[in-house]
Amino acid sequence: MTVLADHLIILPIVLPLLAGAFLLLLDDRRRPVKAALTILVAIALLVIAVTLLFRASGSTALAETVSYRLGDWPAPFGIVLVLDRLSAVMLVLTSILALAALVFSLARWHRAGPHFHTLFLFLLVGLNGAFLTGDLFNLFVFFEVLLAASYGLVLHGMGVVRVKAGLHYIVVNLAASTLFLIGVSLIYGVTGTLNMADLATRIPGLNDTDRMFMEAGAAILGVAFLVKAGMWPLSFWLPTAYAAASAPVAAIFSIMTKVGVYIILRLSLLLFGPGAGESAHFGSEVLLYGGMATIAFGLVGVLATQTMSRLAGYSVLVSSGTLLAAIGVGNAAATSGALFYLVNSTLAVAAFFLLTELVERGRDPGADVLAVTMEAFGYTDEDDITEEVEVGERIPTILAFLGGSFVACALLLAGLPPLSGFLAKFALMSAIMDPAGFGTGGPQFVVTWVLIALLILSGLSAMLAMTRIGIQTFWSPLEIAVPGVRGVEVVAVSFLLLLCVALTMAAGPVLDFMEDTAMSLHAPAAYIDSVLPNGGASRGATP
Amino acid sequence: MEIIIAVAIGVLTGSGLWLLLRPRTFQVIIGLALISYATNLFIFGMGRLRSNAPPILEPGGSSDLATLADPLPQALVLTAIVISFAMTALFLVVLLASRGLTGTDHVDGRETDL
Amino acid sequence: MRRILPHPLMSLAIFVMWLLLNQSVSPAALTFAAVLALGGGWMMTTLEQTGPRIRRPWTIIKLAGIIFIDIVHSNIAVAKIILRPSSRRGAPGFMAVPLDIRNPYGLATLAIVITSTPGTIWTNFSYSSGMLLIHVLDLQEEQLWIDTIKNRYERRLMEIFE
Amino acid sequence: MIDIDLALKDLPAWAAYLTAAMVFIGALLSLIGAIGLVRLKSFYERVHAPTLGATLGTGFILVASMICFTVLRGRLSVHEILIAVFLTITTPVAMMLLVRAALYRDRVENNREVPGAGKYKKAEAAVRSQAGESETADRT
Amino acid sequence: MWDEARLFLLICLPFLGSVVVASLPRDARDAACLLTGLVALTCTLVIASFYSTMSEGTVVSTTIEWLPTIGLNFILRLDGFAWIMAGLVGLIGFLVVVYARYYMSPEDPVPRFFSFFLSFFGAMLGVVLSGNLIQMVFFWELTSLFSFLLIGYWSHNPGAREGARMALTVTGIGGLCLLAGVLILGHIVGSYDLDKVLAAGDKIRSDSLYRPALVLILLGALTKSAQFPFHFWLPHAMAAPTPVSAYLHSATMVKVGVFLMARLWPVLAGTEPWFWIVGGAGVCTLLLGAYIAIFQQDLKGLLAYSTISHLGLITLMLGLGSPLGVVAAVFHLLNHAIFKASLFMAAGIIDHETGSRDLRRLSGLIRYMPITATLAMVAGAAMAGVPLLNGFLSKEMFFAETIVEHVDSVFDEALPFLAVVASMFSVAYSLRFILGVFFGPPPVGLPRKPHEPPHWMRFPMEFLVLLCLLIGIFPTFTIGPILHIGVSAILGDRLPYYSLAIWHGFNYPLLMSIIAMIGGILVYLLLRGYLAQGEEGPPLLRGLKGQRIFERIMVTVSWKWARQLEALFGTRRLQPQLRLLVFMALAAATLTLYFDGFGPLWLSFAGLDLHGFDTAFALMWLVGICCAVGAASEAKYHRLAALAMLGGAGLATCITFVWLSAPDLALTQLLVEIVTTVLLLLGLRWMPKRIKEVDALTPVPLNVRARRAWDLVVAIAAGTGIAMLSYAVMTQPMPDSISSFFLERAYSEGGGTNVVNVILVDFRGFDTLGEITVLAIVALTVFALLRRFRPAPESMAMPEQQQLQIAYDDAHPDRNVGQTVAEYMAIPRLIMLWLFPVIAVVAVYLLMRGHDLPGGGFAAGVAMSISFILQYMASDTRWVEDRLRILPVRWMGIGLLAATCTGLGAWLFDYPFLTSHFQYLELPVLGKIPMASALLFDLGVYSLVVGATVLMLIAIAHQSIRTPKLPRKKLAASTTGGQ
Amino acid sequence: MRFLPLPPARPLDMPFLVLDWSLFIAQLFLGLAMACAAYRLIFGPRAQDRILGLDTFYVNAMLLLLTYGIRIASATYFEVALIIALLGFVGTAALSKFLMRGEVIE
Ligand code: NA
Ligand code: NA
Repeated sequence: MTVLADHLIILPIVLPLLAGAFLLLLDDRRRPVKAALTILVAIALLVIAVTLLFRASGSTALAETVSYRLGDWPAPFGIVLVLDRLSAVMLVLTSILALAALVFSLARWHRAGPHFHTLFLFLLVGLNGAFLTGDLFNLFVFFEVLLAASYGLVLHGMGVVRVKAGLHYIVVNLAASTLFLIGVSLIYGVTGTLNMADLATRIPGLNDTDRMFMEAGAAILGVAFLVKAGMWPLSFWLPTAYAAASAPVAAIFSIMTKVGVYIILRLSLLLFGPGAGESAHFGSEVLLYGGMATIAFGLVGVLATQTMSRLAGYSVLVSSGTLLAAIGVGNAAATSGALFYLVNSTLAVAAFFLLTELVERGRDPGADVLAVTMEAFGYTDEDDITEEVEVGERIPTILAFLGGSFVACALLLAGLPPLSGFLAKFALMSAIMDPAGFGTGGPQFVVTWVLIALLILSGLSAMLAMTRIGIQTFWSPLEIAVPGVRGVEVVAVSFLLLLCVALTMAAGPVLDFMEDTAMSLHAPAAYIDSVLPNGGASRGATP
Repeated sequence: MEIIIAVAIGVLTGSGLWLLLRPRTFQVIIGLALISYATNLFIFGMGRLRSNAPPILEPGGSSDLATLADPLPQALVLTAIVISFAMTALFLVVLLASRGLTGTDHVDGRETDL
Repeated sequence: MRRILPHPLMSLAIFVMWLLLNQSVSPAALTFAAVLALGGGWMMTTLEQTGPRIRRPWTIIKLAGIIFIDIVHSNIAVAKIILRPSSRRGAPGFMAVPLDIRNPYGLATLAIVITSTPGTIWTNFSYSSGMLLIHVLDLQEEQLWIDTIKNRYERRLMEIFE
Repeated sequence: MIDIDLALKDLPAWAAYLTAAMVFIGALLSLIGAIGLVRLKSFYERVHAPTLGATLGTGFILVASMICFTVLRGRLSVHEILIAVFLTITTPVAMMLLVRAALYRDRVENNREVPGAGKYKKAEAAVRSQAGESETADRT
Repeated sequence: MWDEARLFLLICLPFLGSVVVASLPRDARDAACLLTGLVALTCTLVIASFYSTMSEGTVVSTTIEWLPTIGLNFILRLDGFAWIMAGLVGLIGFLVVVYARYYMSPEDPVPRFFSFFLSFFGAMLGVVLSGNLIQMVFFWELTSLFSFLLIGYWSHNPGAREGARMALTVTGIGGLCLLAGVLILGHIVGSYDLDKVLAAGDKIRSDSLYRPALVLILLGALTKSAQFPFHFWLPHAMAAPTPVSAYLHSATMVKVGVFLMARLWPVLAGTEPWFWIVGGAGVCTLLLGAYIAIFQQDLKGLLAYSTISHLGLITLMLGLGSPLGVVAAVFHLLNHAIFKASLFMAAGIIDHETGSRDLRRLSGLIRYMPITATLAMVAGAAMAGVPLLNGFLSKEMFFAETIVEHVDSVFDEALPFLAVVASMFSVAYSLRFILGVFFGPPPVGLPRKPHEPPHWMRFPMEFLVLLCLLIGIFPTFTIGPILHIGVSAILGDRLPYYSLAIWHGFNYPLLMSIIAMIGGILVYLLLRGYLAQGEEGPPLLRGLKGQRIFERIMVTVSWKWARQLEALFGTRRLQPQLRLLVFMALAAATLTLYFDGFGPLWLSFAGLDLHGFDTAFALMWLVGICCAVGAASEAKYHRLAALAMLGGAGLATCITFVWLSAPDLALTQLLVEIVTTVLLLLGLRWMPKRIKEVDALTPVPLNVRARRAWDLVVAIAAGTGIAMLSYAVMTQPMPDSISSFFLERAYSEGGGTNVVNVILVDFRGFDTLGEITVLAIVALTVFALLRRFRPAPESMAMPEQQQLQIAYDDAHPDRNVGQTVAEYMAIPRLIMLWLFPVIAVVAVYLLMRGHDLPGGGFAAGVAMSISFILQYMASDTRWVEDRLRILPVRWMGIGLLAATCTGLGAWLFDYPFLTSHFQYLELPVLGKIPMASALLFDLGVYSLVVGATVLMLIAIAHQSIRTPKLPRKKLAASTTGGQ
Repeated sequence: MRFLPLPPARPLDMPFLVLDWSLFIAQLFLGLAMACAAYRLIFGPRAQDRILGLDTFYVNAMLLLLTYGIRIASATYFEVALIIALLGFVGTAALSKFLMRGEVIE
């Protein structure tokens, strides 16, 4: 048992990998077995992730970074996995979404094509690997794992829309992967290492020439990450691809942009923190302004959208933009707010994607367009308001559930009370306004307020769009078809929404945790020490 | 030697990018392949160029970075080759599916541009 | 014997090939070569291929010598034509050669020989009519070519394979 | 002038001259073959040219390699034979497939230089009428 | 402790109640009502129980830590002002519940109604009791949300939907502005704690951010209180069930705005911006609301505009900035709630019992419902400001305040006159309400025969009218102490002297009242004829429909503009996206280099060193480059040519790897090259024909040419850029690399001499594991995609060549169908068959030696898969699959399991995942055999690569036999399988 | 491109020099041969010419590798040359079959 405890950190990668490989040996007709096994693995992953979270958040804030040396080779030569608070949070989030999406898929989606379970498990391999790895090239590999699985999953179920969207998604991400490779190799070419922590120790000592090329590499790498994170103007593929994906896939995709955000957060603080010498704060302005542009574009898209699924896609952009901007702000308070926001928005968007499928199941396709045209021409038939007519029709329980969930999602996405969306946004805004972050005068001042205005406007746009679509869907007599909803689907959506409720209730401790996380991210010495106990042993190859 | 490889990388990238920006899926796939050659050469070049020094150890021979080529970029390129092969296959099939379903080989699934 | 070594020729080829590849005749290499040789024969069996029966090894060696000489001659001839096109006496063209040989391995060998010889190339062979179509770079007299092919190659190949 | 490995200095003079000569001849033959590829007029002529490189050209260079390495290493280096064998077996396959395909294309395109040009005309008409039939069948 | 518990009860009880009520069955009308009533009553009593505490002037508060790190604690804070507001919310809430019990139809889902109602009730209490500004905003938005649900309760009615949406939109936007304002306030003060904020008035007013904070907060308050120009949403909210209107528009929702202004009055008021914004909005609303109210034909519409007007009055009082104004405002706030609630209830009863709310149809109802009529008349009189009723007292106070000078301006001078005019209007619409509905001839054509409502439906009204009277007649005993508690909580030591007496002697306010009274009657008499014509809407402003303007603006901004912006700043097309991506990458690298000075980049070119320049190598790359450019130019029309040239460029790359000491790479590159060619060719069969002559007929438009030129420029720039970059880095000295470790340890600890392979299977085996997973995923995806592949119609048919050849064979009696292909393939096929084991052996060779010499699992796997593919090429698919059962997915699963389990094996020895082990095995005859776990890992790689590659290629190949081939049946005797 | 450092004073060694020159010229020839092959590959005119060009390109590339192997006195080139010899035809065969049958695998 102690052995297992030591190796627990690798299980989030190895377990789904083994399970996925094993499923390949089973015939596709034994889908129930596959489904059961996959769900079991998802549950196990959740348990493991939570355990790891507890381990990472031990009593001392900084000492609990755990590193795992693959193949028993010392860092920075071998590949290391690093578990800290941030990666633990991401693991937990991933397994939550995975569980919800998988349970949801039991209703019908897992039958929509071959090898769904394997692809899904491999996606988890990629996600967990990307969150855990401490090596830049290994990160590339896990990115490719998760992207490849996502290509498969985005196309799961086929159809014209999926294939068209999938084609764009694939091409854009292939191009981005190329940039990733160029960036990583350029960095290796001038620093001689791939280990992130080792890189952090080497950067301050680089000469001007090497620094120049290292930064160029980081810039190219940054573009690749920003494509995945969905920063404007690199994000036009995103709403289309996410909207086209089947519901459970889109739900788990809501963490995919967060991988980009995660790695930007990780690397910008590890490599370009205040200790990075001349490279300190490299690119933070790009993140700030790019994030703001992304919020602006996302909110415009939310308003302009005609379908719920596209709306959800644009919400992803808004949340990405918000996170990028918060990282660009660059203080620990903003980071902790951003982390809280990250958890909240990921859960909310995932729930919304699942819900979208349930709601749109019962609608006629033109209804969304109608929502706007009705608004445009308004109603003058107030004479109709007579007592006789004003008797509520019987709303079946399903519709009540869908309506309630819709309202919850709307509140979460718009950042309105009483759910955690409001708290997340508030935490973020109060951190951004904190004088310690931005100072009070000069252009920074304007930026602060523009950012806050954007955050508020994005909430507003979500509110307007959700009201528009919600009224059309749930209140309009045109929409009488009540969709058939399976129990597992209800369970999945409720699970995610209840977690948001729990997040609201336990906002205090969660935010405290995030604050500790942010502090440790802003002071990466502990991370580096954990990976390189001998303090950058790479100087001399002989340990 | 470096200048030859640099020019090769440049031309492969340029040709690949030109194709990547074209509207036909087949052009795009050829473009991606060319870009992947360029990328592989680029990664490879980051370990510096060296002739007649493959990182294969010989008994009693040296095992020093000063006399042998850098093995790490080679390993990275190997991974990159595999992945780009896989992606080429995937993209090919997706473009076939797209062509089958939309009736066109335009990247947008409809004829919007020449 | 047939069951263990369904394709002795193939197995032999693989055995030699393995030793050549590894440039070694160590016990380990020999053992492994033997294992692979058996495996190779088995692989051929899955493809339901009947192997050739080869007779007259002396003819084989003689044929090989003839082919080698022909190839050298042809190399020189074709090189001349390339460097001085005016030296060419005939014109390029297709011609048909009636063949008697029907053994697939014999035909395959003939195809390789004809194609490997510069100046001639195997184009098509029809089993039903027994006519071989070849293209010749320097076609002067068709009968000369027919005689060459039939007498120098086909006859010997039929001896070996049929 | 190029840099060549200093280990080749250990080669005895005869081996060095032999290697040099064989490499030179092999390369020259290949070049002649390749020139033929450019110079000769029609495809069916051109297709003969590269055979020079694939047969004797390769042969010379392989023998050069065998001599060089056998002498240099002091033990028999014959694995080059495999290259020769493989090349001899595989190149004709490719050429046969290619020439026959070219012949078919020329016949279909009614290219007068090839025998049987235009013999697919009847077949073409048959295919066209069949396609027309199936189209009308689809419509009804 | 007891105080705190009671405060918690106040907040929790409504929400708990709401949940309980929501879970009742839909027809549990009485239970829902009873429960709701009990909750409301309990809350009211709890509030009342604070009377003594409040009258002492104490502030009761309690804090729960929620998000202490960011200054958001849950603070419940009850002071005098909050107390009277809470009392109002509770009391009128209770009365409305009683009323609603009789009002709501049994067919409605009543529990849902009461559930929303209780939530709204709780949210209201939350706003009032908030001791933290963010918390207040939190509840504020909740009131918007629940009012939305209440207004839209009859959601099948389009008016209700639109009304609800408008209310939510306007108040929601306001709420977000408020949030921003509060954030600024908190930023200035350093805390969101209400006590701290209230104590920091001077600091706030002198801060440079005061104005933006003020504007934002007022936007919140004015939208919520339906103040001009945001008043338009309120009349549309009348689509709600009448109890909702009675509650929302008398005591709660709209009062929240003025509550907030009063709450923050000590810190925000008293400045010019405050005066102008609040006063201006107030006076405009006061006049406009009253004016429009006169001309309403809908009973509830009249009351709605009257509400707007009265709220304008309160706002104006607050805006004036004097303490006495605050007193008047709070006093009127209470009075208005009382009479307006009863009037709404009256309207609801009339509507309920007659079936109409149209003033044009209603008439002479006093005959049928005398008690209701009397009650309504008293309430109406209170609204008009008739003496001895509560409305009169606050209006007097208002008049008194208008004649005091505040800010020296024309506006201030005109204020008394405006006040009188507004009062006249108020009298006029009150008269219209009473005279129009209850007097005159008996009504004709009403949907129902009017009669008195059930007694308990009337009871709330009776209670409220009684309050009107009591306050109006005995102000000092009834409302006096309460008002005192409220205003002293706001004003503290700035509390002015005021008197609640009915009679203050003959003074200006009295004169103004008399003028207003007489003027109002005159206005009514003058307009009676006009009103009888029954035209909807007020003269002059009829065309101006706030709702229409709002909708147009909303649609324009939130839809049209948004779509235009989305189209302008985004695209759904791929090429622009890729252009952007390339451009961004180029810009990112260039700018970084630019900011770092570019210097070293130039330096590296200054020392351009041609030593070691290899002519043959350069020549080879010249060819490679030509191939690349050729592929780029031919890829559109000559795909096969492009493919061949791509192969040329690939071969150049491959040779480069050999040349530059990377034999493993060269091997892999070459093998992959071959497979890729076959793969793309397999795909080519399904691509559309693209013929230059047909395609390029039309002249290329100028914009397309421009785009191509731009693409060319970008491509060349990026190419040049990366060439320079790579040259510069390659000529830099090598940094101290981690690679030396690998070279040193590969043999001693990794057990292999091929360092690249040792890195792949050992040092960085984890990468390889991921990489083969990618391959597996892609193969599965390809397989999944192709399972449902549908070719385009024109590709469905057999390729033209095959059709022709079959037709040719068919047309010649001496030929069998399929003979052409049989002859074509006969000899190549035989050779390819024989190559099958040969290639397999080469694959084994590559696999076995990989650890020490170039080779390895990947190269071996690809080679092996080529041997399979060659069989498919040689014979046809069916023939091969009849003989070779390749189960690629099985190969993949086993390979992946083998690789992973090899890694897991290390656990048995308590080493981390993928720790390798190797040793020499002494065997009798064979001697020392190296046994490395890495070989096992490589075997897994091999198995997976074979499976994945074969799966992909075969899945594509299978499409050909899946599609219906018309003449396939003729091929029954096809001889591809042998001669 | 860094070769083993040359000894400062290089004795005039005739066989070595001849070998050196011969390898240089041979590689140049092969490079030119590749250029010729590439000419057909790029300019066709017909598909069969391009395929023929590609095949020739492959063979010449293999020869270039063989000469390179002699030049560096190392056998690391061998596997690549072997694979070209064994599998280089697969591409040509596939392309040819595509021309003939419109399909590589039937
Ligand atoms: Na020939
Ligand atoms: Na009337």
